[in-house]
Amino acid sequence: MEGLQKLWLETGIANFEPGQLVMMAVGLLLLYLAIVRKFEPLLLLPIGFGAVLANIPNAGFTEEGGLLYYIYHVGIETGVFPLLIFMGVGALTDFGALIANPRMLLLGAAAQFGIFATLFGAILLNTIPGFDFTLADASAIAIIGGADGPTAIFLASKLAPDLLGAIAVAAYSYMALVPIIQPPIMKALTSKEEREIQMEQLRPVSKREKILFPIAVLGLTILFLPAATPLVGMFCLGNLMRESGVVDRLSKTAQNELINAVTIFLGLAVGSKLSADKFLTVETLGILALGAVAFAIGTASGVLMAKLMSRLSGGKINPLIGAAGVSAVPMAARVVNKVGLESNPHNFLLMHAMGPNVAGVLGSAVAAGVLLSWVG
Amino acid sequence: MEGLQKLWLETGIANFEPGQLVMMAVGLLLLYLAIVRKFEPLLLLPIGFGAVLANIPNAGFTEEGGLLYYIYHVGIETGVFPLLIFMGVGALTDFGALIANPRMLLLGAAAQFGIFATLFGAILLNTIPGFDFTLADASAIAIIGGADGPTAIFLASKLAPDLLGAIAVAAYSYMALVPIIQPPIMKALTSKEEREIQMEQLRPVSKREKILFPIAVLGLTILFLPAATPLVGMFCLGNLMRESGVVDRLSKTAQNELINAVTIFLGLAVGSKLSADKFLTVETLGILALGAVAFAIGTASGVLMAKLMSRLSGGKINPLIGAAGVSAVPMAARVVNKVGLESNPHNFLLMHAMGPNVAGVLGSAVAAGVLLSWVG
Amino acid sequence: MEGLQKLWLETGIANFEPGQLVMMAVGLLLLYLAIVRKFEPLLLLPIGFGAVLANIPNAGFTEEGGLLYYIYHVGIETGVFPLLIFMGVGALTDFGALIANPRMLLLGAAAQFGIFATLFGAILLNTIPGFDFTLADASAIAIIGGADGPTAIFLASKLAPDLLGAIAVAAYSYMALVPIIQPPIMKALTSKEEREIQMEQLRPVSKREKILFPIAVLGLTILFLPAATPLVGMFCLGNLMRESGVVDRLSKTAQNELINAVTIFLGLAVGSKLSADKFLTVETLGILALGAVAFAIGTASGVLMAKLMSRLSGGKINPLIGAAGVSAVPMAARVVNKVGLESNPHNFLLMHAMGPNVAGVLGSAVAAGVLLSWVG
Amino acid sequence: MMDLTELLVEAATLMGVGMIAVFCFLSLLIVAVMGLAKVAPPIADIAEPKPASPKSTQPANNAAVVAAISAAVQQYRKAK
Amino acid sequence: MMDLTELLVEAATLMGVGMIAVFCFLSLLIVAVMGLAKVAPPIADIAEPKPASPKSTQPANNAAVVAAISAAVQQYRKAK
Amino acid sequence: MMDLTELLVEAATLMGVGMIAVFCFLSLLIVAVMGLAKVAPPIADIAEPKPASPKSTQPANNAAVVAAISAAVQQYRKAK
Ligand code: NA
Ligand code: NA
Ligand code: NA
Repeated sequence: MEGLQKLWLETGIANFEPGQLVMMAVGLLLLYLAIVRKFEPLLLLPIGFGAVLANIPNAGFTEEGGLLYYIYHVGIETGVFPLLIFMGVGALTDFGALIANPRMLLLGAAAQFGIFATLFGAILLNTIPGFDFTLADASAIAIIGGADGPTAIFLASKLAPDLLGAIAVAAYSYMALVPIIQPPIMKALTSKEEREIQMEQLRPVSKREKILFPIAVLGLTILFLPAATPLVGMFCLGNLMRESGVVDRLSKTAQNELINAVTIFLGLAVGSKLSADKFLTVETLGILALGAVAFAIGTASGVLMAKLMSRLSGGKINPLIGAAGVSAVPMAARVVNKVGLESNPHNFLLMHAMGPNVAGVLGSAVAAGVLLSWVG
Repeated sequence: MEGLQKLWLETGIANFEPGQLVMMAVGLLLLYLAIVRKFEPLLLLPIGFGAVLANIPNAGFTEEGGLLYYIYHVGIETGVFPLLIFMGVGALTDFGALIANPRMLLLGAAAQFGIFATLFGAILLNTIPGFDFTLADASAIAIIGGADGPTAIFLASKLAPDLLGAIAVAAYSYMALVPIIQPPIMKALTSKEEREIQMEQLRPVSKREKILFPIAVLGLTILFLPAATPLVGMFCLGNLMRESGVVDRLSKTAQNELINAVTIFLGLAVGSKLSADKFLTVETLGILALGAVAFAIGTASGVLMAKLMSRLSGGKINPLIGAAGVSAVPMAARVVNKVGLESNPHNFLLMHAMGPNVAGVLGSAVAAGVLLSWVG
Repeated sequence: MEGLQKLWLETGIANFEPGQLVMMAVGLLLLYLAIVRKFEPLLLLPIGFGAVLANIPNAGFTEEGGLLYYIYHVGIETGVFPLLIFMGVGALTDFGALIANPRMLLLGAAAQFGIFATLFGAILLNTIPGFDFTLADASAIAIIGGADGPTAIFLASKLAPDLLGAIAVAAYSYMALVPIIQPPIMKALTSKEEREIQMEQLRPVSKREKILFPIAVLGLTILFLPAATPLVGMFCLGNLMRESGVVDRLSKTAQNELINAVTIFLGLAVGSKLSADKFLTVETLGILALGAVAFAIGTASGVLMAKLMSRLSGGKINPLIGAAGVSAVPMAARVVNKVGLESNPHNFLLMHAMGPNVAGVLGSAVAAGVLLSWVG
Repeated sequence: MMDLTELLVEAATLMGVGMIAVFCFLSLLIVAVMGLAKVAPPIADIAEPKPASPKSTQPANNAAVVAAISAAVQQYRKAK
Repeated sequence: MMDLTELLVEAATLMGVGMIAVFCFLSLLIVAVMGLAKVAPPIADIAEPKPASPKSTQPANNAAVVAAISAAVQQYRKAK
Repeated sequence: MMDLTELLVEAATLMGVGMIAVFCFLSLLIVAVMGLAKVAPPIADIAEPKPASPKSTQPANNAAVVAAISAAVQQYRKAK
């Protein structure tokens, strides 16, 4: 009996702290969202599972020698994992629609107002007792408005590692909620006539333009914003491997096995940051609130910019596509398409929304570079 | 000529120690077993090759700066490689047969008696001069009876790294020998009538049960045996990725490229532990003997438990399937099927044996958790 | 405005050093060669991109904490990446042609004269003011003549890490230039009659020979040249996985995803060594010149050896195949085939040239072992 | 360290405790799995997911999935 | 550290500067992409690459590519 | 360090020794490969393995292989 008691003292039941139970519930909630609701399952499933593992008493996953400890230190603290994901996303991205209509980049720029307004909002929250965000914290939180997971994780790992878990969870959750958050804002800011505007078919884009595009993007980033080159550089490397057509072996691996393996590890490592003492704080509530605001502002500023461009172009641009400027590829573009079809069943905006959509990825990487070079 | 002499002094011929030659022969034997006899080639080929490389004089594979040194320290000492393999095996395992007939878990439990009896046996060996196993050593040796490679390597790397090479080699060798070791024991403990028992077809299992199963397993492990959560947790992560159906990309990578790459490295690193001073000892002989005993006892206790269950159920269970409880998936289940067919050419037990077979994997992970939380 | 100025001070424009601009141009040149000219794109694309990234001011790619810093230290400094590539190349190589006609190994031996003559040449360069190559430097440079990328990178990382960038770039560039460098030398050293010699069809090779071949190669290397066992050993492991037929899963991963992922990282890490202070030196000019000489001498000595063998065999050997002894698989064999067809449109030498071609890989690994055991 | 008798006693204890723990644990799991069978209506669930999965298994909230599919299609076409 | 007012001022500055920087940057990129369209003759280029690619995408200057193809062919044959 | 003459002498020595070593090594390998040809009966072996391989190449003594195949089959069916 003494022996069984010895084992009993090691059980989870005998060692649970309340915070761990709550965080496990959070982890299970994320698993539920991923599996049943199909919210960004590629990330939320490993994050949720990582959160469960990290909060097991006496298991030591996040202590030195534990699996999640190693994965976090090797992949997140160094920034390597988000950069490899970015390389893979670059290899998966087709910039054709944006090259055919480069003005769409302005929509990707406008939507970043969600980031910078949220930064101001995060500092403003400091007026409420209990909040004490530094400028670095505020920057890391604001990037949620960029609607781009690896960018958010990369920036948070550099500027506010303690907030990483909450920021990553908020970023992926809101990205999954795009179909719910965006449509009311889109409809409130546009008239029915505007939503019915049909756009001209995009011109075909040559292979040479597609090859030169990532080089041009990287060149400008080098000249004007070196702080963004880790993100933009790896993204452009992936895209160049894809478009050059001479290294299909490498491009295929970057798009598949490499990004898949890194996604598993990245998710687990992010989940390992969901510990009670870091997550069950009033800051997390603030982050969740700010994240929602960031998304809403980004969507609104994208749509408003598209309205302006629509007017200036004499009504050739459907202002709905501005909403795709937040990135959240390709969900935001699909939402645009869906809202467009509701107004006019023959109006397929998907291809037109892909331009601002991928522009939003570049826009938030540029915004991340600005924040890094200002704060970092 | 002086120059050639300088080179000569660096040759293997001029520097071989007898122990290295013997260990190379062991490595070549493992390669022979893997390639010609097809004994667990996925592991024994890299282990055998690693043993050859590790024993080359003046090559420095296992010294600081050498390839095998790095692989061992990064992957085995940290426990990362066996855990990744376990994730992959989880993603490869279908628990349908076990969920349809959960009583089979009792067979997976009974077969673990092989582990605990061997632990006692290992301590008993200390009565013979030359043996001096600690409780940690004995635990690491006993886990061979679990018939599960990654579990054995994980436990040995934590409890008895010096014995890792011998334990891993014994574990995989005996797993390969299952078709030779098990049938006589199975026949000795069952009557012809028992072996002829036909079992009812298994009910179909819903997707929801398959998704909830890994979560339930992990939940119980968290509550009662946190020390087993590294192994069980990664196994359940892999299985959840498989069954959830929402992350097929990740599941596919975990089942293929990731587990393959890690298998190569794991095998090489285990092989690098086959050095003369660690392997050419009387302890190794003891480990090999104990490993055989562990397998035999595990098989016997599984069959006896199945006999008991057969009686209690009024003859609805064929006691042969108890032998599959040792794990050694899927070899043990196939052996059950084969022995069953010998008694009754229409009696296909394969599906029925898959339940105890995967139960054995869980059983030995649980046993490993008990050992870790007692000894570790 | 003050804020914009703060950002301006961080731009690349405000921080560029002239050397960085030149090195970026070098990187872009490599990208051009890879993408437009299709010169060894699998390596030159990542190397060129790495060179661009490494020379961005204020981006910190190669400083502690930067992506390229980590990749270099983890993969190149340890020697792990070139060895994994070698394992993959081993898994991709079919030694059938060589086993059918083992005399071809002499051509692989003769072509290594390019290496040792260049070593002497590199030391001779020290007579020119500005050059000060040590024997280790000279050895690392000379291996360019081996026409084998991973071997060159492995040796340079051990013997002359400062010269690694220039050596790797020279090695891959000249390998890509094989179709331009070799034909004039081949034609100058052979008569039209010799080039028209048709060779007998090769005998079929049994599976058992193919399995035993890598074991025999490793065995001889262990006995006579342990310093070459890291390279030769990993190569033979890959080849054994391929030919054994019992670990197709592992072999497939080694040939595809693993070698692809490592190639991306290896290329980036090599590119990160293309910094102005290391590359824009008179030594680099010397390395480029010596590399060209090494290739030319290797080609010539291969052809001359083949001429000798042709005479001794009574005209059964076409001396052109000697040129394939430099390795540069399979480019050199194709060049042989093309030059052969120019003399005799029915003379297909491709299969016959594959023997010396893969022999050249072994030959330069052996030469690397000699250099390592002499100098290292 | 310990002398042999103590070790043997501890090993015997561990043998007993270990087997009890393993049986208890797996028995609890039997109960849990039986519970699962009640939670999940087996047949409806089996019939249902098949048609749904092509559309919904991969909700593709991010670029990777869509792009992966299009890339695969392209490669497939090239391969033909 | 800083007091709140200072922080707010800095955040407001960063808001302005950041948006200006993002717009300037992406505007420059618009100019650059428009430049690309002039450098590259769109239609000829689109028609051309398809037939060329099977031969030239993978120049296979090293063993890997050729061997990979032959290995794939072998596996394909085995698989049949 | 060393002066140039010494270095040149050493380089020349290494040139000679290295080429001798390379030739000796590869000559030994020729002998070894010729020995292999005698050990292995070429033709029987070539004819034999093909039919055997589907069954025996992957003996699948562990779960991975069987499960991988069933998983692949499932994916293939889903993909159809
Ligand atoms: Na964005
Ligand atoms: Na077991
Ligand atoms: Na060579």
